[in-house]
Amino acid sequence: MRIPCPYCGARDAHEFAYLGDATVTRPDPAAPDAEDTFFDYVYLRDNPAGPHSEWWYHASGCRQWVRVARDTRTHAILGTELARKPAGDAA
Amino acid sequence: MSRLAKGGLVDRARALSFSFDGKRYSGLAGDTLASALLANDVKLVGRSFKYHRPRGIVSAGPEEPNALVELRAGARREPNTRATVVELHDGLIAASQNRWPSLGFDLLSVNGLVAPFLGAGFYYKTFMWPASFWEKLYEPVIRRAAGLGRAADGNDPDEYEKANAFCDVLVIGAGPAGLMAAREAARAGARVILADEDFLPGGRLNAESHTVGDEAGHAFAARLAAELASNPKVRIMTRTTVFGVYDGGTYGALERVSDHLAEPAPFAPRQRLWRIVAKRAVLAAGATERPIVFGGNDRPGVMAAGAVQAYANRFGVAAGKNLAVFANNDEAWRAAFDAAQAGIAVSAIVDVRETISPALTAEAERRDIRVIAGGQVIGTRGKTLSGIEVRHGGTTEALAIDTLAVSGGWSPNVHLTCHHGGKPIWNADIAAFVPGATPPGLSVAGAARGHFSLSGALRDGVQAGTAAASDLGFATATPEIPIADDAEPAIAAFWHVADSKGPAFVDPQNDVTAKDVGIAFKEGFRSVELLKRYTTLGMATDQGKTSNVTGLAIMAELTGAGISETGTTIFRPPYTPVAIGALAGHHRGKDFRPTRPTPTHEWAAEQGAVFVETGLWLRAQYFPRPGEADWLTTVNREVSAVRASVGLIDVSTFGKIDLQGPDVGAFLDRVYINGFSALAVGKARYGVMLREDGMVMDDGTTARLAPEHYVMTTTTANAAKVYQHLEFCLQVLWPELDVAIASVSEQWAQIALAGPRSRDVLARVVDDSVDVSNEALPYMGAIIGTVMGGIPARLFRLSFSGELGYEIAVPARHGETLARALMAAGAEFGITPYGTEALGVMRIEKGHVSGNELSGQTTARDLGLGRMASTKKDYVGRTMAGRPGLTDPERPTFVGFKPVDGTSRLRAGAHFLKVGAPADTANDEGYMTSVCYSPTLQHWIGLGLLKRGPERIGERVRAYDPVRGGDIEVEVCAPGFVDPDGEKLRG
Amino acid sequence: MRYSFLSILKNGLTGQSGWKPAWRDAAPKPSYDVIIVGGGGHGLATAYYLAKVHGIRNVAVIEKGTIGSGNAGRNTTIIRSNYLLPGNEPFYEWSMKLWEGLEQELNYNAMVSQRGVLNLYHSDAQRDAYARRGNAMRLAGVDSELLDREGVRAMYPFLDFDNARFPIQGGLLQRRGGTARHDAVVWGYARGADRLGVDIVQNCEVTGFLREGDAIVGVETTRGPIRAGKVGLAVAGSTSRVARQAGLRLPIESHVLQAFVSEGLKPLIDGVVTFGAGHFYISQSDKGGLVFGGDIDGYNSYAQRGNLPVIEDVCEGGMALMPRIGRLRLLRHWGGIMDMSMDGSPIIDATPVPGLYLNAGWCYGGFKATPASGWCFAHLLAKDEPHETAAAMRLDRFRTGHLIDEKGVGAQPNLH
Amino acid sequence: MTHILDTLPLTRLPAPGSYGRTGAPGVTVALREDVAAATLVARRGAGVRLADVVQARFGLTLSDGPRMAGDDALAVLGTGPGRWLTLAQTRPGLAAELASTLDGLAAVTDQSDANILFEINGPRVLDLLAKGATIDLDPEVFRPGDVAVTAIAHVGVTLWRPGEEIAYRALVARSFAPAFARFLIAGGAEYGIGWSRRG
Repeated sequence: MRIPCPYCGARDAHEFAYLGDATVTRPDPAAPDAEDTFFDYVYLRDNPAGPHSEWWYHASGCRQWVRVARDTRTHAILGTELARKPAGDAA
Repeated sequence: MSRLAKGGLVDRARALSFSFDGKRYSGLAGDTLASALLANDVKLVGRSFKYHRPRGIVSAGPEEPNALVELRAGARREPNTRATVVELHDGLIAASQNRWPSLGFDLLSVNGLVAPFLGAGFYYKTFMWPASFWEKLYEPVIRRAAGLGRAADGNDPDEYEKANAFCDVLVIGAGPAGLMAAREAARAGARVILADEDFLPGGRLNAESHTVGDEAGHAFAARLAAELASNPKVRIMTRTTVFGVYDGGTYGALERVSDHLAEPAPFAPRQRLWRIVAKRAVLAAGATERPIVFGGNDRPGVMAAGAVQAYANRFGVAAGKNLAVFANNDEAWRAAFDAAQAGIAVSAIVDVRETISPALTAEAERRDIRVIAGGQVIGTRGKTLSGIEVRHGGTTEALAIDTLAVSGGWSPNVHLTCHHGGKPIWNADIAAFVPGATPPGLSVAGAARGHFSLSGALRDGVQAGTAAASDLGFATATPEIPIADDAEPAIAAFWHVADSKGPAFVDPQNDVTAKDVGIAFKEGFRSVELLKRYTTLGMATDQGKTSNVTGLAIMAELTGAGISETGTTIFRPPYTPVAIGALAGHHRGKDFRPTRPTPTHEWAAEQGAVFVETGLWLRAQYFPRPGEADWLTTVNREVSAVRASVGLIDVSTFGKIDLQGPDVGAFLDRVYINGFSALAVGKARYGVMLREDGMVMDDGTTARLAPEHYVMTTTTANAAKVYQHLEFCLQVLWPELDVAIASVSEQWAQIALAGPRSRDVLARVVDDSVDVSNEALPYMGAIIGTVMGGIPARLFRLSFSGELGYEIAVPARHGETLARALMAAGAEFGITPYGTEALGVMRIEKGHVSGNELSGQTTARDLGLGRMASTKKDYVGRTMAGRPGLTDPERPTFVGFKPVDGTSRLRAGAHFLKVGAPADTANDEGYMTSVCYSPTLQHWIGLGLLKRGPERIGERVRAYDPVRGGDIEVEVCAPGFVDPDGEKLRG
Repeated sequence: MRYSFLSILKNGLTGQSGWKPAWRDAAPKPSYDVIIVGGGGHGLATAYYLAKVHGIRNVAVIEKGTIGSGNAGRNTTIIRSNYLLPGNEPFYEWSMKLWEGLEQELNYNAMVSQRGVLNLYHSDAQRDAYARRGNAMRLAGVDSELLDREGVRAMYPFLDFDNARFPIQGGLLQRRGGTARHDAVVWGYARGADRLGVDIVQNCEVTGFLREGDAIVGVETTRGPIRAGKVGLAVAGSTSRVARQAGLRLPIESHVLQAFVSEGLKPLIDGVVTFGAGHFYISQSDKGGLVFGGDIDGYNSYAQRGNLPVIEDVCEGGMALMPRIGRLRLLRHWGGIMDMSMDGSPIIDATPVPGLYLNAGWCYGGFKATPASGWCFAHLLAKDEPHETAAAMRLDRFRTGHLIDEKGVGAQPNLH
Repeated sequence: MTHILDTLPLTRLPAPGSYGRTGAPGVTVALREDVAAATLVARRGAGVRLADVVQARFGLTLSDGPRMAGDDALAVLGTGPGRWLTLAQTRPGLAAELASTLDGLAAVTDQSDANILFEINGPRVLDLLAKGATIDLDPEVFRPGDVAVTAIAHVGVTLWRPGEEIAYRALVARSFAPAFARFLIAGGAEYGIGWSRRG
């Protein structure tokens, strides 16, 4: 599998470490229902058969977390983007 | 000798000597082992898997089911090697396999006598009584009888390597379609790789007798290959099998670099695994000839028609002296004509079809070959073939022949198209499965797509090559399509001579007969997948290349469903078997994984260190001295020396992460359970970080070197994991934080100095400007300075041992110098290098948690670190750590242990039981995580996790260790055995 | 028909003409007491034990393809009960006990072969971890032995003891572990269930659930609606897909695990050996093929195939452990879709949806669990309470924190 | 036959000399340990100003991709978004100089001891690198000035092509350097390797 790293270009997947579902967002720890929302965040997954948004870390490359859209039925990569915009883009 | 007087693409000037089953023979350069054996009239070459029936050479390619040999000998022995693809070399040694005592007389062929009872699935129905007999009696017998060849006798002496290639267009197969595809893509300017499993490009052009334009087929192939070879953008890879299609246009290929030699040349690998990344690929892998199933069809001498043709045309070998053909298609007639042309007597062409092209019958007549239209072979005879029985027109007739060339038609080599789950589609017109959905970027051309004629293959190859190139944006010219002298061959689907004599083999290697397919049908194993699994059809080393379609066609006849509806099993990679060594490359032995030496490795080696693998690192484990009886003596000495005076150890393997920016403090507050934003500059603090699920991930000290500059240490094991976690937090969770991190693990060598005299030693290596007094560098202090005359250093007053201690970091190239300087400075104090064992002893004596406790199954509370957790802030893992299962007071919690009798040895991994309670899971109260012999206390001590441990100080529990015969009583105690109040640290 | 020496003899003499279908290819009835979704080993075993142990025979097993075409036919056939944690160990030991009597129970030779499972260790810490596990096994009444280096050498002298990057120090041996013929387990349970009246309905895919209020009262299928008192899911690999139709979101990800088989060989490796310094384990089938595997590929997948890096990683491990296999050839590799749960352990539990029961999350260890999984799921379905050996395998344990995390890697399925 | 790997050290860099096939070496490798290095990470929102200052003070253009600028005297390599590696052969105080110049614009971390630099040349250099690098190094694809942070034979490598010549530099973490050397020699033995150390 070749993942087009937004910074490095196409690289074999073995250069990356996989984390998983990128659709979940760390909830507000101060919210009253934090235990429920954290449970969802940490444990529950849509696990779709089809397009999946997921985190890959380019461990052997630019060390960026990359959000990869990938079809779990075919392994086709549908798109990639960096988790964080480069610092050069003035905030 | 059956070598023809002339012809063939062999080098008649280069004779090669080889042996088979100990007997010496001679072949020619350009031979395969199979062609050389046939040239020497060796027809019996192997025994079948189950019934040990005698078998001969069937094919001339990778589909060979029968002619499997053990190639080479000793540590280089390669079992199950197909003689049909082994390139002959001088001195080649081969032996038949799966026979005892000899190939000609195999005692296990008695299995054949009981064959009527050993039908498909019989194993599942018997050998069950009594139950205990399976492992003891039945299974060993089955295991010995099964299998084929024997593994090598020793470790593989040859090397393998891996390599990567990139191209625009990968063409798989250098037959007519492949050569044309490669030519067109290359002419358009694409980077092309043309790979072929054979050592000679050309494919069937070399085996048949067609002309292209006015050129002989093989000459045309050679000319085209030469043209391609001269193009710098083309790489021709012969002896290279593309075996698998993986994701992203990655193809696995095996190059047999040295298999055509007795042994690899110096510095050359035996084989090379290629990962080829191609934007487009053209599969031009040709087709494989199928048999027709009839009684006695496994007798040596029954061959594929195309193979007989290949042996005659390419190798100049007569597969027999007297030939008949049994076929259902036109192609086989050409094989018969080529054989006749080569001088082999052709007795008859038996074709199941009543109606045959007049052109063919005329040609047969011209060559004086008898034609039996509408005929079927119903039996064979001879140990090696001596005759066949033919049924035609209501009569049967015996023909005395020694070779029967069989053709049931051709199956496109669709294998690679299936590797992404594509299902082949039945094409009734050509009686073959053709590619269905193909992997992205892969197209198919030529016979692999069902275009069996040479003209069709050439045209298809041109089109595929052009399309691939233009798809990638290369400008393509109007292609020129060479003209060949043939048309698409006709075929009438025919699989199985239903009422023939004797066992009729569908899968000859696994001894699956037509009758076995019938049993599967009767018992309900009717889907192709169940048929395969129940009968083992197609699961032999040939992966069913010749048998799958025939088997499922017979099943389709039984069920009455069409072949199309029955479908086929899909082929899985690899296309042909691949040596495991090739997939490993150099990564075996010491090179399985990189070895990371510490900055002081050479120094430690000089000191006589014994090293231990710590992840990829090699660390000094202990430093034995002459006369020391065992490792424990050494470790005791090292510990005592540190506690009495001073010692040093390289701790460079800890992960070290530089953190800079205005938000570092806030960031660390979120990743550690305790606070860091308020840490004073020049101070260090111990921190614990959790995973988001609330379990402890790692611990270590982090120092604040400047207001916006911290340096974190991690455990050796978790260095990469923590760095990745921090990047996740910064890039994904809190991208707004202005924090830059950089690993400095390799930049800094770090040496720990421990013991009451450590300050004295340190004072002698720091430069004058650096004050290391208790006031200037107090416990948990961190300062920047220079050592050894201007070498920059970071000095931390930390202690893992419980003694007065420091860690000194210097740029890594100076690490060894620092070790030597410390040794010199500490000489008068008897400074002692110590290793990871002594380090471990001292941390257990001190009651620190370490890797054994940070198991990923423990919470901060479990480890007695719960009070460190801030209640005033959020941090990773805080919310989930509050779940009832993680805060249950019954959870095993960190405490110390000592043997009640004061002498017994403790063992990590022992479980704790209440004294007097039965030894069962219900009474399991925790386990010992770490133990050591404490030279300070003069007895064994341990750390562990015990239910409600801290409430049970002074209580006795059983430390139960049945796997090592241990069962002793231990006393629960506080985890700090030495200097529990930390006075030494602060002194 | 019963299999015996006599039946084989008779059929041998009559040209194998007397065999009957091993199970009926049933058409679905309108309604059942229990529907099991999934005709793999677990589903078939569940149906068998429902009928055999609990007398519930009005049962259908519904399979979208042919039985045994999922992970039951795509594993490396290992059976063992060498688990660490009390939430797992009694369950797997119960499974082992069922394996030990399975063939006589089913009158089907599944080639259960207890030739030993040996897990190698290469460091003191690993030894201690195996000691902890071996002792936990003993506490649960399970056999375990901690071997030293020489003990390992005596069993497998050809491992790399002399030039290894990570020298072998010893191993944890469970002699009762071994292998079983995976397809035969499926067929044996199918035949057994069929003989007790269970309908095995193939080529019947569940497309939805029939509901009455909150409760599930049956399934919609490609062969029409089928009503049921209870519906049990045993569709590991597809659990999330099927459960979503019932509105459930689960602590499960689907991952691909590759498996490998070599060409057939004369006996080389007697039992199961697991490398402790890399991802590699191996055994040899009765047909002679080396059956081996390693780590999961590590990314969500439903594709039933993996990629080269893991193939290479596995073979590197193989060559590091036993360098004489270099010239042996990989014959086939394939991928199965694993239900990777968030703590690496399975779930056998009722769901929050009345009428719907879950058997899932088997990670890469489902094969060995087949008998106990069926037994315990049948128990749950029949009695609406967990079997004692599966009581910890609850669905709500992730919320409460009563995790069963053997490896200690937390909520990251690809690391389990 | 003893393989060449069995003759190489595991924990040290190999001694200078010739390895593998005799005759003119197909690949030459020169090791340098005298190169100052520092990582440069732009502060949030300071990327543009950082580029301006680097341009003004050092005459180098910070690339926003995996490209290098400069030469042996001072080079800056893009290794990640907002992240560069600076290398200098004759500036032992590189990190300090950068830190003071770029204060507030970038985090500077001295890495002068973290890595070993391998200069890899010779007619078979691409054949050798192809045995480890899973990136396309075709000279028309991997152009002069291109940089790749990648992994070769389980070793992390920063690889770049300094100029038109088909020649490469590889920066490897100090503790992994012996393993990388083993990769180079094992793979290059069939071409003959000339091995030297500089600096």
